Amino acid sequence: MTAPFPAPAPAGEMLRVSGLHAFYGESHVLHGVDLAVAAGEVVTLLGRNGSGRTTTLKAILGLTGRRTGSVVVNGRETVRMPTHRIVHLGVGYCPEERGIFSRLTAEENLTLLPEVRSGGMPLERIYEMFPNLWERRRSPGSRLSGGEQQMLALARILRTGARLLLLDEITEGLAPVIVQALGRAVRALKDHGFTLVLVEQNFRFVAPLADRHLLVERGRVVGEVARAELESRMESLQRFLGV
Amino acid sequence: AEKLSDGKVKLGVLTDMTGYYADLAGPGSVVAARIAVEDFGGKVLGKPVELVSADHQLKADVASNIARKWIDEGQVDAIVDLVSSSTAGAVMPVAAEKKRITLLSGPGTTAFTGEKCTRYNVHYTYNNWALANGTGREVVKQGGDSWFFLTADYIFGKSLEEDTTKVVKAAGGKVLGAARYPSPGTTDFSSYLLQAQGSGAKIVGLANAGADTVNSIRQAEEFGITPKQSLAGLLVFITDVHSLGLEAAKGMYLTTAFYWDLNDETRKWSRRFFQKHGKMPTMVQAGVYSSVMHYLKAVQAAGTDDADAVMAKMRETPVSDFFAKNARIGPDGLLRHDMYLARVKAPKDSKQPWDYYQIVKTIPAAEAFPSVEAQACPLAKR
Amino acid sequence: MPGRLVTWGWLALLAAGLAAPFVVYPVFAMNVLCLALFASAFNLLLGYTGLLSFGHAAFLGASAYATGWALRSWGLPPEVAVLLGTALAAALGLVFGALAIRRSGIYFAMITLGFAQLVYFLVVQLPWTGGEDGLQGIPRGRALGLIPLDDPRTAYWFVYAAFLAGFWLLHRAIHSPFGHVLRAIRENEPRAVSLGYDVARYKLLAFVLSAGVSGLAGGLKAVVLQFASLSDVHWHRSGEVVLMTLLGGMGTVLGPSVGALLVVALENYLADTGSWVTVITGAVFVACVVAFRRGIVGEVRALVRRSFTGGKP
Amino acid sequence: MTQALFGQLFLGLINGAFYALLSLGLAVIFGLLDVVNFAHGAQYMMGAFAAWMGLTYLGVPYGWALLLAPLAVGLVGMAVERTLLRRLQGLDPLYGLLLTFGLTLIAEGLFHHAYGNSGFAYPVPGWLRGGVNLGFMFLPLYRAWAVGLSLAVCLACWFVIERTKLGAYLRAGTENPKLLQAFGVNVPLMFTLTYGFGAALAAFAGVVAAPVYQVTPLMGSSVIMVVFAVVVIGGMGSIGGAIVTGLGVGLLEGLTRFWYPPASSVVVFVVMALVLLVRPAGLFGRER
Amino acid sequence: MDGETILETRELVKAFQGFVAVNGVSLRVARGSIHALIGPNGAGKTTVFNLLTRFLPATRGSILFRGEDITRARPAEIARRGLVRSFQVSAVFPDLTALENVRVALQRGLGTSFHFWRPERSLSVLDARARELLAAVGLEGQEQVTTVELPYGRKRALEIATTLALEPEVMLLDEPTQGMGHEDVGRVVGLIRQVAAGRTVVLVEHNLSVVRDLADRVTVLARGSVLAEGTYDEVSRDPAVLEAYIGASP
Ligand SMILES: Nc1ncnc2c1ncn2[C@@H]1O[C@H](COP(=O)(O)OP(=O)(O)OP(=O)(O)O)[C@@H](O)[C@H]1O
Ligand SMILES: Nc1ncnc2c1ncn2[C@@H]1O[C@H](COP(=O)(O)OP(=O)(O)OP(=O)(O)O)[C@@H](O)[C@H]1O
Ligand SMILES: [Mg+2]
Ligand SMILES: [Mg+2]
Repeated sequence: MTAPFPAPAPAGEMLRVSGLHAFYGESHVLHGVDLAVAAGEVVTLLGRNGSGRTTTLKAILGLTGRRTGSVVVNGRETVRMPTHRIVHLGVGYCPEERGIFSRLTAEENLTLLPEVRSGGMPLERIYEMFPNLWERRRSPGSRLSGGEQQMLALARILRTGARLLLLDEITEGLAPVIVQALGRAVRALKDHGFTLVLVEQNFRFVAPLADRHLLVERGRVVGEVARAELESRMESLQRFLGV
Repeated sequence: AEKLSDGKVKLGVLTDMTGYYADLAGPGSVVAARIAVEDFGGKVLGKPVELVSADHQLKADVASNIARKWIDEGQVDAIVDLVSSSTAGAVMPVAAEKKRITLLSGPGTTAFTGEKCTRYNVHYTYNNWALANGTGREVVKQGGDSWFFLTADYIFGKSLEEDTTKVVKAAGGKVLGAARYPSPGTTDFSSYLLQAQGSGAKIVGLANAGADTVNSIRQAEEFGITPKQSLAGLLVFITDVHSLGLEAAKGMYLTTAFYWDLNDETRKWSRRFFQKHGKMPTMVQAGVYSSVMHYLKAVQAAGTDDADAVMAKMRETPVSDFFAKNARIGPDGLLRHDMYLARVKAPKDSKQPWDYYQIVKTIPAAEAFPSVEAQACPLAKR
Repeated sequence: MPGRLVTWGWLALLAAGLAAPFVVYPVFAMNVLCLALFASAFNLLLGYTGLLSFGHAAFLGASAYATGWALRSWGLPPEVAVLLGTALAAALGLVFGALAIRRSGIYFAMITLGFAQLVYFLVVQLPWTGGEDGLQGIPRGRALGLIPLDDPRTAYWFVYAAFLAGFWLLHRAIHSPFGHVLRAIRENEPRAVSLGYDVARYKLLAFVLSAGVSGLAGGLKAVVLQFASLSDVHWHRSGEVVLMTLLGGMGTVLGPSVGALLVVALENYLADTGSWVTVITGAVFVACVVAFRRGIVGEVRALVRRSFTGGKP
Repeated sequence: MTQALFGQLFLGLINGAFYALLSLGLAVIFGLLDVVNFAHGAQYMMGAFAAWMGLTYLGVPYGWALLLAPLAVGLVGMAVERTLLRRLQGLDPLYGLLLTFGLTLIAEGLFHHAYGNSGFAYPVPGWLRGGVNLGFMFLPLYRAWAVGLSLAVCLACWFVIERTKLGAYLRAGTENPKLLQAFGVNVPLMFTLTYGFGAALAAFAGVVAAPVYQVTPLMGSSVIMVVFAVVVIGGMGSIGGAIVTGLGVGLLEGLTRFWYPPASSVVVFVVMALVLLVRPAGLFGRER
Repeated sequence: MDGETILETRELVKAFQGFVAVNGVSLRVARGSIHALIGPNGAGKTTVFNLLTRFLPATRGSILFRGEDITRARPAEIARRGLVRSFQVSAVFPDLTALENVRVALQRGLGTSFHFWRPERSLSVLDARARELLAAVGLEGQEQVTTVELPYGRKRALEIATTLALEPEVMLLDEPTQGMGHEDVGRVVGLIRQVAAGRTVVLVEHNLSVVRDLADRVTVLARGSVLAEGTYDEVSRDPAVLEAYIGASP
């Protein structure tokens, strides 16, 4: 039951995934994911735990064991590329478990990532945006609070100049105030023309931000809800999410 | 009517081809044996003489395995050289059990003609007793009356240390201690040299051979030991002096069975050897030649390669060639011949390449080697 | 696989073993048997417990020295001397095992290597081991106080009998209730723990068994070659046994013996070439690790299985 | 008495400097590639041989050898990583150990075949001949230089790894190579370079060691055993830990040589057993 | 709530190098109940399981099983006392057959596990019981299949059969339905309900319908602490839970 979705104009297309299968060792997790994201768009992947949203993001970057199908980033086919080359097409990834390097200080974490495109955010802007990080810049990554780690994970990909951001559960385990701050940050990114793919549990967080919601189940995209339809389809959406 | 078992005489040179003693024996020993076979005419009793060689890698077990294989499968009649006492000690009983002859040129352990003697063994070139008496006595006489040993920790080194200790004590000197290092395998002697230095002995006796000797002499110089204390190299070969250089080795006393520049005969043979091998022969290599020659003559004379008959003939006939004059093999298996006390020349006294030794004196056979009665060999008692 | 075929196969092997000294040089055949037993004992750990011990030469060598000493200095009959060596190796295994088991994987390998070096240096230093010279001139003695082992064939059958006993013990252990637990541990250690198995104690017993049988092999070797030497405790020997097991196929009953046969034959054949043995051994090692991890018997078994199950890997 | 003690301690320090340099390289490779590089000893030997061959055949002086020999061995290391080690990624790390063991045999055998076992003396360079009398011992200048140089390189490595951007990549890669690659770092290349660097470090130690010990095909395997014990004692926890443990073990050996020389070659393994009893993860190690 | 407490934790804390994964968790599991542990990823559920079975040592706090303190007991001993776990990623012995998998668990009861001299045959007395257990999870006919060859869902079933073989008093199941298809989920839910009769089950599960169907009681963990506890209906209405885990409806 693959739901059709309107194909945005290929000219402005940032990401197109078709027929993507992915495996972890012997377990087959993605069963043919199809999706497309236009430049400047904010799209979320919704689904229950274990439906394969994280895996979709990972598979786009080639981080799963094996993958087949097609992933076109910025007009380039990437299924055969090694991960680091894909990233250099302008992709930033904020992993689910944050991936802060604990043996590095906050600032080292921030400056670690190589620039993949010109036009990354300068360090000062980032510290302006996340003043907490400025205060803790000398602390080792492992000493940061969960919220600070989350900010750091987001902040460091802004420095790289990546225009397509894959963000996995960035509000996970964060206090509401910080979630609000993140909301503002994401909105700012959107205004700056970044393309975002968000994986979120926190529906309230993403609802006002996203242009489209893709529904993921058992390793497939099974439906789509545009922002305009949100009101009318809330009922079925909740059922889908098992709430 | 077979006079020769399996229709040929086969000799095996079992030596150290690549290790610490490769220079002083090794390929050079094989060359020497080959010249001997050629000189003999390549045939004995009308049958061909064959020569095989192998590398025992200084490992006793490897040596005994090769010997066993040679004897059981390869019909080898005599095994030659056997440099390094641990390999010789491993091969001798195997050979004796199967009635094959061993002709030791490389190893020095005195016990091979003492409590470890066998009926089928000839200890040909030198032994530790001769070295200890030659060098040890002379050094004490020159005033070196307190000793500390640097000893290669295996049968050869320990036996050399033991023999020299007796000589030093008998001559009125004293022994202050010994540092024994694992060999082969030690290349850094600094900590042992520091022990030697700490002992305050006048003489540091090097109970080792080959590359070990060269290294320890070099490092003694590096650590500033040599001008204050003197080294006594108990077993020094001409190849060692060659690689050390005269500057480092000058003035050292040593005892040797052979020097290429002794007389016309030795010079003639040595030049031939040099042409084939590119280095002057050591006493071990000269001994290999002489022992192979002596063996083949004995086979010829006995008219058979049967070990008992050949041994009897070898004992009966004196050795007389460029290597030894009128020397005899005792019932203990030891060939007693003259030895030479030599002193290493200073660079300015060296007139030509390989002109390294000045012969201080000739030690007559009876003085150079232990008497048959003094040997603990049961075969000698009867 | 048809059970009867397997039985006949075993019987044929048994007979071939019995007749071997008429065909090949008995000392060679005995050497193969000793190392085959050694590799099989090693395989109990690597193949069936998933532990890579990089210091197994310690057990082989220690027992060789002890056996040699008992034969030469105490004049014990060979079977008693060999059992003494075996017991010593097992005791050594208990001590080293108890310490090494505390770490796993790569650390376990390095620790066992470290202990083997300890044994090596002790053997080099101790006064009665003969240092570099090794323990030479060990008499073979009379088996059971009656049968002199001086004849190579008699000696061979003595070794063959001991080999069969050791091999049978290992085989039995692998297929015993204990062996089943070992395999479970190898395949999924946390799961075995969660099923209530005290994993460390099973590993330790396996280690002791393996060390003991390695000791048996070492003792026999001393009797065969009349010799105990530093090569038996050297780390090259520890590496060699890994190679034999890997080449023949780890985790297979016959693999280690096949590997031992090949390696000993190779070394024997190349003995006169000196250092080329080392180079070729190393190359075979690399090839096994990179391309050929199942080993000969493992590949054959996979082939047979594939043809029996009809193409399913 | 104390003279001899200081003397032996100083010699211990020299050995310790080499242990530190070697265990450092081992730790760097292990940290990033998860490979226990058994070939480290062989690479050390190859470094010494490269220097000796350079001098003998081409007249390359010591100073240049310090630079060129590590470079050459490093390149060989990179080729090995590219062609062989890479195929073992994702397998049990034991296979890495076995592979490098096989490579060690090949290297040792080849050098043994070509050059025999007795080894060669590498002459001390002219400007480092002689020595100073320290009162308790006569210290050859070269040995003092060897200690100083090794420690300097150790500290430089420590600094690079702990304090620079390059080191940050390394530390990050040690923690999570996959993720680092997801940030656009060419991790496979980093693996190759790191292995090459580790090999070069070993070769560097070999060049420094050449005039101290003999240049022999087996010089690596004797030292690598001790270095493994050092690693078990130290626990591969940290770069600093590797350096400190290496030096410590060297000193300990020196001390033993003073009190009871025959025990000096076993003491490190005894200490290893004791440390395992008390701290299975090693002094600086973390439980994994 | 009926039944006395069989398993209890008091102020359990686990810190990993400065990062506190479990922070003062006090749980009480009633005998004979099915108790679910839910919460966002990284909340510390698996870590709690690891602490309960001492795969990890607790930093602080204590664990009581049947009133006895087992905080310091060894993992294997805990299993022998009857507190047995399954794993989040499938935990089978891949190269053994299905039958052998179950037999490994049964074998401990024979007390011959150290007997390396006994033949394999001595284990065949267990085959009947092993077959029974396999049949109970729907694996009849697959006894001789090597486990690697089983599909994922079947492996989970096998794992449950193996766990059952130990006759545990308390079973800890970590995401038993993870990676299963619909029909498998249904089957496992049935199976859990069936085996829960007469014993206690603690369950970590993300599939809320499974939790709703099975759990008598639910504890919600978030960021290492207990956020809420109660029946499914109670917690699923708790605003804090909606916020932290279920994701509140607007
Ligand atoms: N490393 C892995 N090995 C094996 N299976 C995995 C692995 N990671 C994830 N899975 C499985 O893949 C499926 C999809 O997981 P994924 O993490 O993509 O889900 P998700 O939608 O992001 O859910 P959530 O993040 O809420 O858990 C799940 O069944 C999960 O168990
Ligand atoms: N060995 C460890 N070292 C450091 N941190 C750890 C370790 N094990 C777990 N953690 C951290 O502890 C936290 C809790 O992990 P845990 O596995 O218990 O989560 P969980 O609730 O089971 O999550 P999930 O639903 O994803 O399985 C996570 O942030 C994890 O990264
Ligand atoms: Mg996810
Ligand atoms: Mg979990």
